[in-house]
Amino acid sequence: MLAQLVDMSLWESVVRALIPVLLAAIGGLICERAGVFQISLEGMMLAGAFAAVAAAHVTGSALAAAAAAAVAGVLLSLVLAFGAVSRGGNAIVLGVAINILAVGLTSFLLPQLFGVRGSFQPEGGVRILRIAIPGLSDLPFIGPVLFNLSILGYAALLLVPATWLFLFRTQLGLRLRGVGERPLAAETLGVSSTVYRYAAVVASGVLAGLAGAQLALGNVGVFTEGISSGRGWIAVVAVMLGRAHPFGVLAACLLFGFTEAFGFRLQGQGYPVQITDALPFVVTLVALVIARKRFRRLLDLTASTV
Amino acid sequence: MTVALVVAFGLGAVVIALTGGDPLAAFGEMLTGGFTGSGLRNTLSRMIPIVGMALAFSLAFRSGVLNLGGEGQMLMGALFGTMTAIVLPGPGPVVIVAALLVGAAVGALWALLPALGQTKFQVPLLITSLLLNYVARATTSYLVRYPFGEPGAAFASTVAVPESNRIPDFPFLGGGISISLFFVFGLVALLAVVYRRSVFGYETAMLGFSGPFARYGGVDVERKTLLVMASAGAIGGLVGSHLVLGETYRYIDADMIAQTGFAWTGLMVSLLAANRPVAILLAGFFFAGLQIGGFAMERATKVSWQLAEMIQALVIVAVVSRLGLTWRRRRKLGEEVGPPQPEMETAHVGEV
Amino acid sequence: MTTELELRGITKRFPGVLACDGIDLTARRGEIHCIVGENGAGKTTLMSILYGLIPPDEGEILVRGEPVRFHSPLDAIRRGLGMVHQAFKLFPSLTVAENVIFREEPAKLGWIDRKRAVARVQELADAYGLAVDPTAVVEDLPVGVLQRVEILKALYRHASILILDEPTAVLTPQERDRLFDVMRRLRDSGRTILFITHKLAEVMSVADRITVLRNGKAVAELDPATTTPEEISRHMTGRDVEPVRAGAPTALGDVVLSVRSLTVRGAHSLPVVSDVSFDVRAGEVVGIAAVAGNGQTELIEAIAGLREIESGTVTLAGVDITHLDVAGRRRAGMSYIPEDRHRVGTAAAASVSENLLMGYQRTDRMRRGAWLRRRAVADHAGRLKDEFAIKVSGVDVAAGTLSGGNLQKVALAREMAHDAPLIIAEQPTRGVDIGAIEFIHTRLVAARDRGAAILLVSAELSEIQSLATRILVMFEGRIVAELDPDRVDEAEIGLHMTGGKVAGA
Amino acid sequence: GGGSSEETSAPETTAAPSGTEEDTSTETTAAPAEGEDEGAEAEGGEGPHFIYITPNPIGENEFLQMGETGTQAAAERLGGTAETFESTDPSSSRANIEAAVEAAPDIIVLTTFQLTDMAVEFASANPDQKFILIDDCPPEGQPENLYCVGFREHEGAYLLGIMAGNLTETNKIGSVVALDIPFFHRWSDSFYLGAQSVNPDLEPDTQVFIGGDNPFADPARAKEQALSLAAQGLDQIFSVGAASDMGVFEAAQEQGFMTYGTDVNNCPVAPEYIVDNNLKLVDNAVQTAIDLVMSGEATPFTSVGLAEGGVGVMALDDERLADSQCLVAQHPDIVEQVREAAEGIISGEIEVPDPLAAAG
Ligand SMILES: Nc1ncnc2c1ncn2[C@@H]1O[C@H](COP(=O)(O)OP(=O)(O)OP(=O)(O)O)[C@@H](O)[C@H]1O
Ligand SMILES: Nc1ncnc2c1ncn2[C@@H]1O[C@H](COP(=O)(O)OP(=O)(O)OP(=O)(O)O)[C@@H](O)[C@H]1O
Ligand SMILES: [Mg+2]
Ligand SMILES: [Mg+2]
Repeated sequence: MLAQLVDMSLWESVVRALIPVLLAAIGGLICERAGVFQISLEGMMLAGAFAAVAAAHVTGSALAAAAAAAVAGVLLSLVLAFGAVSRGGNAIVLGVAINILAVGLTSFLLPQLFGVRGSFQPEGGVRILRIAIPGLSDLPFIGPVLFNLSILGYAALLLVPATWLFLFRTQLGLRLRGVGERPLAAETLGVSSTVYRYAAVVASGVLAGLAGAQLALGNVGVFTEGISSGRGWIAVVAVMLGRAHPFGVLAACLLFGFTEAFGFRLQGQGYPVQITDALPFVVTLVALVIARKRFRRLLDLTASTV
Repeated sequence: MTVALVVAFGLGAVVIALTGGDPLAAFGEMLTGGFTGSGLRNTLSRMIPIVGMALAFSLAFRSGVLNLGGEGQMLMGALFGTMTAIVLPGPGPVVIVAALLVGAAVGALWALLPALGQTKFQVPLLITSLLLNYVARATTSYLVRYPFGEPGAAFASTVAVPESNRIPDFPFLGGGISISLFFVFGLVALLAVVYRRSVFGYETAMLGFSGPFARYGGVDVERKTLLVMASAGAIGGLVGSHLVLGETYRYIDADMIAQTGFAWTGLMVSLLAANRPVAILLAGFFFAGLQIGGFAMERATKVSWQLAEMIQALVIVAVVSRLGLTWRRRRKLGEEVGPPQPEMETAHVGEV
Repeated sequence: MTTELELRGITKRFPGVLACDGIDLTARRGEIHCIVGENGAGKTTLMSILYGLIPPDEGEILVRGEPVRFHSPLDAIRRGLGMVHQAFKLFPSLTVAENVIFREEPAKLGWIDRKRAVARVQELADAYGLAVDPTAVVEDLPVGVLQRVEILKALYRHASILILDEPTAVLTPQERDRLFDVMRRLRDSGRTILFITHKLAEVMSVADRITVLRNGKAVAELDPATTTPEEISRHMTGRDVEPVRAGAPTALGDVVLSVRSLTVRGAHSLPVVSDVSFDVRAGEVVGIAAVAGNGQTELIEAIAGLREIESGTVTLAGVDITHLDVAGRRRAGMSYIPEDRHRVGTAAAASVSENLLMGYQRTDRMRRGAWLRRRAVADHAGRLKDEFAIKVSGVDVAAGTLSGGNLQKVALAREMAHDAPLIIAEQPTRGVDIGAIEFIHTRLVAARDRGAAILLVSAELSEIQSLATRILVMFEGRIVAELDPDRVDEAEIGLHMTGGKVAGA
Repeated sequence: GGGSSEETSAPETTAAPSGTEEDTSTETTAAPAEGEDEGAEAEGGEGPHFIYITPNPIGENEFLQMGETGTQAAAERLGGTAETFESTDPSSSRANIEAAVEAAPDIIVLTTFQLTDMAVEFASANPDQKFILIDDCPPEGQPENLYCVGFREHEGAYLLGIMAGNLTETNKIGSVVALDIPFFHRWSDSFYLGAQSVNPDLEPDTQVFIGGDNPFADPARAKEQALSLAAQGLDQIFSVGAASDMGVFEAAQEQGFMTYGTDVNNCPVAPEYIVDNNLKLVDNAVQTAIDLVMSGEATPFTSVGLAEGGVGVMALDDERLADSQCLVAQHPDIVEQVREAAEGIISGEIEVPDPLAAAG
């Protein structure tokens, strides 16, 4: 039965479902490394999805759509950066408020701008470009799974090692980690924690915005109210579970994507949806208990947020 | 605070004006709709879950226990409280008390799961409590769909709680306000005194300030974590039970999950009020009024309720960002709370 | 010699405190300039202003004759200043090399040249005799090494003016002597060193010049060749300070603390305390001498209930406390002045009054049933503030605003106030001024004389020698010697501490 | 009831593919446009006044949208005014109903099961106020001033099943459904039943539920679920997920299976792949109910199905089918078979069991 459940289309599904979450989670991990607790990914993703579809409708260009999504994410991220970094406000409260703001704003603007409710498809069916890499996409198994993705899909996967290199091999990455771990120490060496934190939060805005674009114009081709559907929260969990390490976060996203897609299959076998819905979370909880080595950093970081 | 409100409403006004509405009329409706007449009654009624959940969060947060699981605690408590009120025979008042106790107990047990995870397995409660919200959704959903569900109902829901087993409304107030409000006021007073004057309040506050310090002083950190979580979960369970026994009289799956919005509103209210019970009461009243007023505004002026929601979010952002304080004062404030702190006086790493 | 640095009329006010009051100070190229003063005199504040961390309210800074305004430490670094902070400013999860090169990384196009970084740090360390492993992760290192890392950071940035804020407070005598060698070498290479310490012996041995601060004012500039420790301390305190001579204990009482075959495991489940047994009797002070990292910290934590005991027993006033929690041990009669006053001994965000209550909130004096006796708590705090001369405007102020020494007094006052049968004092005078040292020593002796059993751990051998009735030396987790303080000198204790006598004996 | 819908001749009634600006959108209702007109009407204030109250934000929910459309259309036709109060949760629903009762319109229109308890409560407390409850009815204790309108959605779904039973090549069919609640089994169970009636070789039914945080508007999740069904060899997939349906339609386009929509005509979204839709003409039903209540002819419970024209499929009407872009139009034989079945259902010859009643 397992062989029948774990087929190639399952893996394709895992990778597709993974990409928006991964994009947002990378943004989240950068923030966490910079010492900002980022739980507004959900709202920024939603705003990004809306902006992408709106821009695609107006300009007919996928590039413009992606740019608009990034801008929308950045605008919301600036609210967090200003409140939490410049004004020392509580990042959890700001994050929750931003999520509410995004829901209100997108459902308010949808009828205002496009005269429709609920869902909206951009004119001309604009989509984020999907590229089958010649040669590679024909490889058995991994070809369709890994080499037939949208541009943002490749970007998300490449961002994992890129983020790792950035954090652990570059000057800026070192300083970012320093700021996140001991802001005062960084200040005494002339590294402004404000600048780095702003940069990190804005980066998460870009990535979560793009995650929204991928969701609304990559995975499908439509905006629906609340289309982010909790994926931003999953990204938050992935950051925690992966302990803000790029490969750890990727693994967490994979675990999550896999259990979710596997759950769909189980439903097809007659298991109740309420059980398969809980599956990813239960598996994550179990994974947490098994991989419970050192969450000190997280405890430290979050202890200062309340 | 005032500046924050002006900024938030100012932004809201711009949006209303841009979409062709009359901001003054809209806000007028919002205020009269939220804080007068039957709107006031609805506001008071809506305050119950908001303040209740905020109190639950305050208990945890001021002790440095990062409980994000209010939603799940509320759902689990609500379902089991409801089932008790449905199946338990006996005189109404007895059944109600029993149902509330069961709701509180189940909420507490659900909250103890992440607490035990942290104290026994060192898995941060922050993550597990958040994850358990989803598990609670699925679990309640399953239970109310299958074993606890009303046969033949179109939705996944329990049967209605028998009339005798419902939490009554205040007499003479025009109806609609459950006497739970009375208990919320009581809880505010109780916690205000406990936080300021009791050994428990002192010890948990110290735990919130510094875990190693509290441990050093003989505070049983693990036990306190469990106790705090259980109490927070119990309050969450009570709030959930109230929402059914005192308001909707039947646990409807989709409806209850929509009600979990109260958990997040409560979380914000608690943090905005710096976890102080009386401030929570005031902030909770204000937010409840904004929400009820938002619907009134839509009814009267066609400005959509989403806008009210946005204004609420903006108020929070403005307040949290302390827009009322000047830059100078804020800087000083920062210096006061952030003195030349030891970053690493000793290198040994203690257990958390 | 040319003037390297000049401060003119530096003034800084905090709410309710005038931390610096028109301070003038001149330092020349190639000198070690000591700055001394009581706790809260304003030393750290002055240095923070100089390093650009906080802006002065008034006053002027001249570097090599040129007026400067520092808006951030970066400006100060660019002018050749380097600072080793009283509280270390290191990144625990980063390596030594990463900590040193931070913000001045050797790099190509943004990519850190990690080989070169390690090599540069190693070179620098070798050049100044600062033994460190550049690839070690900072959180695994003992404090003495961290100190060296801090100095390397400044040297790496070509600091010509080096500020050292109480660098010796956490060092063993050996480490301190090596630091002084480094400082002299740096001075000889033309650098200016501003050195803050509370230990007058150190001042006398390394200073070229001395500035004394008192209550935010510079009250004297002295030449070590022509001054005496007594004169310095008179300037600091405005009175004469006599070192405390413990005097012979009257009579030893019963055994209060009894430790038998205690074994404790550390981070990597290696035994850090092995089979340790000793007694402390009423009316005696038992000193534990050890080089940092030889198990004394873990031993104390195990006795205090903060660390799991692997095997063995601990008995306090006849009660087996091996398996009791902290509260139980406190009830049995333990009080404990911890080494880490910032993280463990106090809570920065809590008020002074709340800090003074901790550990005693469940005594009948402080509570009635579930409720605190608020009057008793307030009176208690007020009394201790006065009795221990804690310099703070009121007991409702957050403890985090207190100066290092005053914070130590808070922890001390709390633990001394309850006449507990056993007092564990871990580095009780670290970072406190000589007046306060005198005060603390007097209190400890008084406690001993009223019949308390005192277990003293100190890196300050002179402190142990003057206070202890017996000295236990720990090396690699074991007690390797028991010495009589009247019959040994520092050198001999030092030899035991480094394991020298074990091989010989 | 069917007749009255013809009379209204509102061009935007959802049964016809909309010719308005948003061709690509599934949002074929013209609610916003009417909302604008409505402002002007409000000034008149001569005719009757209706208030429509939803338990959830209307947003993605086509069903709730159509209720609004119907109420608005009735008001327009009768020269009166209509208002909509959207709620987000039970306590805001209560606030909205209270406000509506205070405003004392001619009729308060409430929708869905979630408002049933409150409908009973408020109707009992306000005997002079007339209420219509759509899509549910209290099992007992129905006050006289509360009129229910229910739909027999299963009849339409059964007809779609007949198409699927004919068209399947793999003999594997199933549904992607928003939530696992008894109500939605009216669609999914009846779909399979219809297919079984024409195809004895069918493999067992496969139903998956979207669930998650946002079951009615998570097209990405719905799409993955549809793809997983396709990977198992299903070639006829019924999509019962409101705005999530878009994901299923996309999956159909990518994998080449056939799919079926709900409530309105979705065929233009994916003309080659959407066979037909289970129409639920809530707007018509609401208008009919309002007419009946206004004229005093209403009965406590009105059930609308194929016979009353409250439920249907595109294939039933030549004119509709012609420009529907539905795939079923290319199979005249199936269309014929479906129409015969519809007649059989209307005449009572074929009995389509109500899964809800069966569960009870
Ligand atoms: N951020 C601050 N807010 C308020 N008061 C402060 C702050 N920083 C220092 N002070 C006060 O200023 C005075 C000088 O403190 P400073 O830290 O400079 O003393 P110090 O001479 O370094 O003492 P120690 O020897 O104990 O380290 C003290 O009274 C201290 O409480
Ligand atoms: N001053 C004291 N002297 C003796 N025993 C004490 C004292 N304080 C507390 N205890 C004991 O410690 C235990 C806990 O005390 P108590 O019931 O007062 O605390 P609590 O407030 O319930 O604590 P927690 O909040 O940890 O449950 C009891 O067994 C009590 O007898
Ligand atoms: Mg107790
Ligand atoms: Mg100092």
